[in-house]
Amino acid sequence: MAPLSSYFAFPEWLNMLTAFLIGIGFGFALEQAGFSSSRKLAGMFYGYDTTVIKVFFTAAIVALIGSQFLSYFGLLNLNQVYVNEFYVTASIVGGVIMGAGFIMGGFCPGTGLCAMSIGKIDAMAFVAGGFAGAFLFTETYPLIEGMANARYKGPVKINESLGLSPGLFTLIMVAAAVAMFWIAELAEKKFARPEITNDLK
Amino acid sequence: MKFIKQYWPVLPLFLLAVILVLIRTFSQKNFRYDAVKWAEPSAIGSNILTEDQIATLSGEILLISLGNEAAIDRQFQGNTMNINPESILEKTNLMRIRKNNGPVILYSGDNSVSARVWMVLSEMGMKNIYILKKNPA
Amino acid sequence: MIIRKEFSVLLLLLSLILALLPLTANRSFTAKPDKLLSDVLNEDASFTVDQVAEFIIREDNTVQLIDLRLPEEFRKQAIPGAVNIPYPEFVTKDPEIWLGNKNVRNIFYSAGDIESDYALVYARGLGYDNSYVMAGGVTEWIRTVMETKFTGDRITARENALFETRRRAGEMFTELNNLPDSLKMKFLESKKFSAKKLDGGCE
Amino acid sequence: MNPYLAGILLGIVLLTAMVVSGRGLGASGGYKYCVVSIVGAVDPPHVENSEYYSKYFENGKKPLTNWLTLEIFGVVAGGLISGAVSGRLKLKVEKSPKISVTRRLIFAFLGGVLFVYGGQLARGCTSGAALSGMAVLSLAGFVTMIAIFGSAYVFAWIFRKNWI
Repeated sequence: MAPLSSYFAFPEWLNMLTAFLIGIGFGFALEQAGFSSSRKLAGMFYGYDTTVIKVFFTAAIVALIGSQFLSYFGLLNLNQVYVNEFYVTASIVGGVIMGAGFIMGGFCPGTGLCAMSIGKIDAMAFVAGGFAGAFLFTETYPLIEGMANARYKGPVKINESLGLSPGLFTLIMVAAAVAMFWIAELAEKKFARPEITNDLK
Repeated sequence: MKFIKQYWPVLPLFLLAVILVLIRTFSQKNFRYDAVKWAEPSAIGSNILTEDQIATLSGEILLISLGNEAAIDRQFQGNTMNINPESILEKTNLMRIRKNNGPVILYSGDNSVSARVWMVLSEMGMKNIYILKKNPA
Repeated sequence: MIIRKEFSVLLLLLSLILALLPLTANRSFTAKPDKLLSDVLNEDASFTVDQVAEFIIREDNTVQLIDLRLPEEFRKQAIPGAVNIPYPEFVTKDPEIWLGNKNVRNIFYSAGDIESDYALVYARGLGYDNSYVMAGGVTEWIRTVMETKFTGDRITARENALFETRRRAGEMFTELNNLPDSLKMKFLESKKFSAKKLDGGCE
Repeated sequence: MNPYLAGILLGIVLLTAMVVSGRGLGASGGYKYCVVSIVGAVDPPHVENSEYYSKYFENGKKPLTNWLTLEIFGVVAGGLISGAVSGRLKLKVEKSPKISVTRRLIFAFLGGVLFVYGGQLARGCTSGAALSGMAVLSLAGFVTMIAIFGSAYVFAWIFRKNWI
């Protein structure tokens, strides 16, 4: 049955409409999680607010568990769901650059848009920077093309490369996340900064 | 008890998931999970028998003639049934096939019908089903 | 109100179920068994070799012939316009690559019957209702299209048209299979499917 | 909102994207499509001569009517709705009291440049690669996630003053 867009051969306009609606849901969920505040996001790296870890892993796990159940019930064809392609060098180098961007800007591209929409001026600067970054990337792409395409591994799944069944890997990941939630709550107590967190409420 | 008291909101959701999974896994009326696995004998050809190979099978053999031709070899030792291919999924027929303790052999005047019926039954999770291949005339 | 401990226990329990399941990304049949059975036993699911011969000489592009035999057999004798997907490969991969285009009718054939019939049920079970078989396979094709000669002297217009179709389809078949190996390979390769690229990520 | 509840909501949105469109969420790609279409409108010859730009226009494609572009427009709308519902609509610069507004804005801008640049290099940012990738068990998603959060923890020491 699903993915619906390929099963029912969605016309272009319907694809665009669903993209917009999914975007609304995405923006709504991010804003409700409190991700429209850069100090809340940055709190994760100093331990005083670990909302990011909680929301991020909860979301990934809910989607992961949900998609696997749907696949087992024959409602979702996982072969037709996109799996990110693995370019080893680009993933690591890109990830490190993003890490620096995260701590400097205090947003990620999705949360930046969200914060901009509720009137955060620093988020507007971040989004403007994002456009500049995208422009810089398209202009410098010929220079970094070699690195961007180096060590291509294809759409590898982590459980396959470890030789585990998807269900077993999910269990391990959930166990790790549960431990992380627990540590996160301890950290929030240990590194508490009431002067900041009270400000954010 | 204390555990149940604390975690009661979790239990209904968990039980619902367990029940749905059990229904999906053991449903007799529907196709089973993983089409590739159930089609595998057809890919390696292990589901096809010639007349000579029948003698080597062990267990209670059930030979099903699909269609009206009484084309069953008189010398055949074992149970035989004549089922119209359209009605093979009727409850009584399915029960008979599932209960048979040994190989079930499909035979039709035309290999085509047995092959199609084989794939349907196999995807419903029935193992030990074979096609008797008609020798070319 | 969701509290960490309860939520953690729920996630752990649910993923425990998943860990016990034999999960693969493979699909399951989506059709209802009795509907599928009556569909595939229906005459409409089969084309005769003469109908297929018609499609070939008309170069009908709403029809895709799929040859389920092994590559060696396909290279030796292929029906014009067919693509080769060996049956064992057909049932172990996601058929979306081959059958994803809903605007064409896919007609399976094999050496005799059997494999094409499996493929018909398999494809229809997964929801590709645009799947059919060529009854009798290559054996029937050769027997009917290639080898039947008209004998006798009374001939109706309909018979005449039928024999004309067979003759022309037969000529195309002979022409293709008499090509030098390299040229023939080139022709057959040009009709191969390339894996559909999924859309996604941030590129 | 309770973070776990918000996480479930976000997870359901992600699952919906997988079920409806067969893909995960993304954000940095949307920035690029916007930029590409602006450049395409402003300087068409440049686009034609560049191998990288031209692939977004081949076969009459329009980068503005792309799944990711529409999705990020939706994100802005969704954030606005949520902000209005929760009464958080307010123009302000959020920063640590220890730094000036200018410094915060400069850092935000630089952060944006780096984030989207890295995101395009890694073919996905926190949403496109890390979140969506982890939900489909993609190895690339896990590696990117570790690289982002790992390096951010290291850099956090350097930029300590900006936040606390």
